[in-house]
Amino acid sequence: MSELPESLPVQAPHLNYLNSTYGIRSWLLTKDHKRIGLLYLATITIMFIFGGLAAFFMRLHLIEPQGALVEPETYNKLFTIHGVIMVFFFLVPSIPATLGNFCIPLMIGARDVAFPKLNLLSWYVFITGCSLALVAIFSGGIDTGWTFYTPYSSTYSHTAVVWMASGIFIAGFSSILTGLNFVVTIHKMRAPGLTWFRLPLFIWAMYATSIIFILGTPVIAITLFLLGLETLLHVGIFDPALGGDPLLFQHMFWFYSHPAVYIMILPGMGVVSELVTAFSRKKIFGYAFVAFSSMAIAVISFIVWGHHMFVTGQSVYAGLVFSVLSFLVAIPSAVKVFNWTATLYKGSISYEAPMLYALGFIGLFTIGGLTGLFLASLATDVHLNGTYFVVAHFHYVMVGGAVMAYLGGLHYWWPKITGRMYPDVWARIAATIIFLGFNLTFFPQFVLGYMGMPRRYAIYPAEFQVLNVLSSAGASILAVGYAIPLIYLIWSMRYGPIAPQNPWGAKGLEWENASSPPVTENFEVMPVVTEEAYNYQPHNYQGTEGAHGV
Amino acid sequence: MSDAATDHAHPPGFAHQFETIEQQREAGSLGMWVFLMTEILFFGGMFTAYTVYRALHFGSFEAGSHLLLWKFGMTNTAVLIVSSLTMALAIRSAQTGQKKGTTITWLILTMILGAAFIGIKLYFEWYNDWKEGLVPGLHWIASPEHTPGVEQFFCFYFFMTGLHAIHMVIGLGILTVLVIMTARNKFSPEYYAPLEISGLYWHFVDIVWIFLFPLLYLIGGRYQH
Amino acid sequence: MLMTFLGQTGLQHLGGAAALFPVQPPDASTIAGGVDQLYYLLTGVTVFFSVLIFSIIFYFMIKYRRRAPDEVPPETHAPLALELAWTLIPSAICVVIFFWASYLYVRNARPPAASTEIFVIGKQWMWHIQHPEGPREINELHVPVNQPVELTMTSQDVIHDFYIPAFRVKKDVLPARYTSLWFQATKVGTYHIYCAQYCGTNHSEMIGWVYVMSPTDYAAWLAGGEQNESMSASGEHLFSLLGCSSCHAGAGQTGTGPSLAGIYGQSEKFSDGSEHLVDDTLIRQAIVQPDSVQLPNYKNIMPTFKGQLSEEQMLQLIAYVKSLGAEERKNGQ
Amino acid sequence: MSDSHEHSVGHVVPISVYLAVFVALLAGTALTTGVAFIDLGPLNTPIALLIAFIKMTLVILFFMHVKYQPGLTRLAIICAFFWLGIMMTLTLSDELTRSWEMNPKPWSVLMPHIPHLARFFF
Repeated sequence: MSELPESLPVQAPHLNYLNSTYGIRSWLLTKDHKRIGLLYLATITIMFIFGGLAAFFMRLHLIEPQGALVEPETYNKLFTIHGVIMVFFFLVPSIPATLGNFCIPLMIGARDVAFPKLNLLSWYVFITGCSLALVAIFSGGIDTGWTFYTPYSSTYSHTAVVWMASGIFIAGFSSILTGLNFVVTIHKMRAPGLTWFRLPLFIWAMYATSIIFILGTPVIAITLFLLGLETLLHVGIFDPALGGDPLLFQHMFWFYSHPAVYIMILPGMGVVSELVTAFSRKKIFGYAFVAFSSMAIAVISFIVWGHHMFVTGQSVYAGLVFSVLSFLVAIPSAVKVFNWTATLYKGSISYEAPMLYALGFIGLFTIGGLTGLFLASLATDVHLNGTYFVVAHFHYVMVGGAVMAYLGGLHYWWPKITGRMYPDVWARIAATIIFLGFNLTFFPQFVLGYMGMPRRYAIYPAEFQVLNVLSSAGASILAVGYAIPLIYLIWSMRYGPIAPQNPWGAKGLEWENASSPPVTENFEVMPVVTEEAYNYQPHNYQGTEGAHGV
Repeated sequence: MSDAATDHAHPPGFAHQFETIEQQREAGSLGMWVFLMTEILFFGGMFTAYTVYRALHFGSFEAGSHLLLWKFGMTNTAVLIVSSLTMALAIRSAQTGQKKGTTITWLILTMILGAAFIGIKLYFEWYNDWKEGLVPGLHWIASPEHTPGVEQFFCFYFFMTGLHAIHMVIGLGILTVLVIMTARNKFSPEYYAPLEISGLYWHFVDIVWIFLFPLLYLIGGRYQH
Repeated sequence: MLMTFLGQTGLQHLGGAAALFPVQPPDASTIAGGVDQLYYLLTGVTVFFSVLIFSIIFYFMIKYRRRAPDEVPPETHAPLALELAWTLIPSAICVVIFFWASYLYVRNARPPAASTEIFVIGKQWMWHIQHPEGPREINELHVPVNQPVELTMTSQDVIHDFYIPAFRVKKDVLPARYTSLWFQATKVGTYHIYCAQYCGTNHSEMIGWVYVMSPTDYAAWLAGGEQNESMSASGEHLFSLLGCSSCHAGAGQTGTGPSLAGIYGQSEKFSDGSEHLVDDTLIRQAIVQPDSVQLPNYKNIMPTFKGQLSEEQMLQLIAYVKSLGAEERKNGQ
Repeated sequence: MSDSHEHSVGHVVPISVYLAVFVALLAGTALTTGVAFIDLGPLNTPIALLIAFIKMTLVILFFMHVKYQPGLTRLAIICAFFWLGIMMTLTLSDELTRSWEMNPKPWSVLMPHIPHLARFFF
């Protein structure tokens, strides 16, 4: 797969979802889940570039203790924009709305999602939210931090808080509709024979994610709604000067926003389960444990939010409760890491780019997850909360975890999505650069945090400069790493060699039963499933049933 | 709906992505229930904030509640319960294949009751509150009776009943569409899923009010007055 | 406990290089040592498991690399015992960490009875600090070494956070509420104060210094500089100036309002039947929103003082009410 | 799919059941209002909420046909209320315990609050 074509490729021969109809209308009015996935892909890529630029300028600014680039006011807007865009407009929809939309019906053997029109509507809702966010950014920006803590956001900040809050409010409904669609699709649209325990683990992960979408997102919606009303009407909901409680805002905010972290990482875990099995040609180690740990994470993620508030004046008793609950979530995460690692055992491992991303994910997520223990522990959290340690921790999870998995998944399914191969050599180089650049960017931040450097500081004491410069150097490497795939993936859409139906020799309905790219309603012949997922050892199949007590 | 027109082998209203009409019906029903889960948490966020402040400022919430007109609250509860019954009967009428006129009658009756609810709310309650300066943020007249705590209660009163009223208005819109669809013979005993899932929504809005009535109008009982 | 040992020895070896390239904040309070030990344990756990996972992955990557394109690897089974082991062992580690961390946290959450109370007001973007003896400072905090100090903190506007890394203490500073933190400095020196909760444009300039002084230096510092009356004395003046004393008479007398002598720290039953602890926040609430703090047998006639008092005056009144309590308790015994 | 039409029609609920539920709901409303005029001490709100809960159950089971539907629907409803319960309980676990003193014997701090808490939880 790694050789580049010498000659220009010929057009994809068969009629597929990409060439069945043409024109801008056929895309903007499409009800095809695959095209909608691509609409999302384009949208979130644009948002990623905005968020990435903000991050780049921040790191550039922090090269000097007194700030190298901008005024503190602008710096505050940069980190707010970076946070809001990356969290609500890139990471939350990243894997679910693009890869999830594209793959779920293909992987469960359905013609489409259950409600195709609703699916298209959710994209329109999403771009409406994106537009409002961009209006907020270009009409003076917003400087509250992505957490919108009151009373700063409601009373003291004179920036575009209401615009941004409405943007997130509206984008939230897109998440809800997507989650609703996925839950119904996974429940009701599976191919004959595809029982719950034959589902690919990506589907389990997306199901768990959808549950968080459905149960968490409405709460952030109502919270931001109340915040907007308080800002506009000056009534006392969260502002203590008017009789409100600012910590109630934090409770309601984190009730969604902590599970939102799992909206980002759970789909990544699902992708990695697919990649690790496909590139080691092994059945996943402990299928039931990996599947149930996704569900466990979805549930537990809702009862740990108070660990964001250990030093906020939250009751000591509540702190103890939230601390013990926070440790709970470490267990299913650990189970997943161990099972992925054990899947490699006696495998036949190849190192195409998606696998490099997957292995990078496992390593970085391990570090990200373990450093979470520092923040779940009450005594150490008191010291580390609000410092760069937290920044490093969640970037290890969200960038080292979610973004690595997103890129891995995008490379893995790219031949299926576009019908073209990308240059694997470049892809491997990019994956390596991203891994190295990422670690150089964020590892120094753990040390900075332990030394006490608070986050969201536009200027900082001189003793932190060495580590900050290291981090900024890493960020520039990371930026190069992200630019390379952007270039060759776009290049490959036109010039890449034609992809075979199953370039990786992977199992799964999307590889074995659908062409690359698939036809409009996915399958020429509707598939019937007769075996477990990841059945890479078919001759041994008889002996595997119930190996782990399913 | 255009998908259905292309495939005459299937009953009307059948969408191409499904295998059977039954699968489609189950998917529609599950979809609505999942949406109602979202709604429960959406209103739930508001109820949580309400519960916290009610617990912290109980006296003020009690005083604020006693400024509300419980008779209209009770009347509106009854109005919504009747409208739930008429909605259920409208669905039953389509389900058992009665004349479309019967279904439309029940639907329109439901709409009238829904509109009556909003009318009572708007004219006898909100308008009255406005005159008395009990609208926080827009028209609030502070007095020894109208303390900041009472103001906070009225914030929640307006947010919660307002959010509920928005849902009612959306429900009326849906009912209008249903009347038109019924008039155009879209429904039959085989296919009445839009009616059924809209009914779920309407009953849900009713349930929200069933809780709002005691929680807003009857805080601390009414026996002292 | 092996982890702690490994962690500590590891860090001590690093200590030599620390002068050139600091990786650790100064350790200058009684709390810091315990937090650091837990930190080393956690670092040990993190390093151990990360190295474990990385090594296994690298080993498998090399050992089980694909040797032929059509290779079909043998099947392996997931033994239940292994799954249980890597579920239960991390759980056990988590339980140990939880109890250790919570023990430290609960211990560090309670100031010793003998603490000196110092008041902190955060505002965009500076720290006002007032000592009970009278001296005020901005962005500087002078404290005696080896003596417990409790900070009672409030904010005039948004949420701030008072953070002294060298002491490993941090607490949000909220408007209309009083939070507290305490520490006992162990080393004379100068240490950073940061605001660790984002509070607006100049958040990163809301920083300052703690000066830990020997007791004699501290006494000299208190004696020098500007001389103000003590906070409770200021509070007492305000108490009569605002007319509070006309209703809230002294102990033993009956007034229009309840006597405040000895009320601080007590649990009071309100007229709606609920019971509340009289703490700083409740006194503040009684001043700005008196109708929400109604004691039985008293009429709801107290006017609100909302907007009429600065946060500093509020703290002085609270200090005065507290001092009434102290005298009452002394007299009682 | 014509042979499965019978199945796809769904359960037809007798009108008598609808009417019975309707009467029960109206009676519940009257009862809620009536009880508010009787001094039951701390029990007023719990009773009002209990009646509301029963009314909700009736609407869900009969008007919304959950009685005749697969367990999945019930699971969805229970999940939603369970999550709402999580949000309320854990938020209140902070809001209502903030002023409690730290005590070496947490139980002795908790005990006197229990009647007070019970009142606000319902």
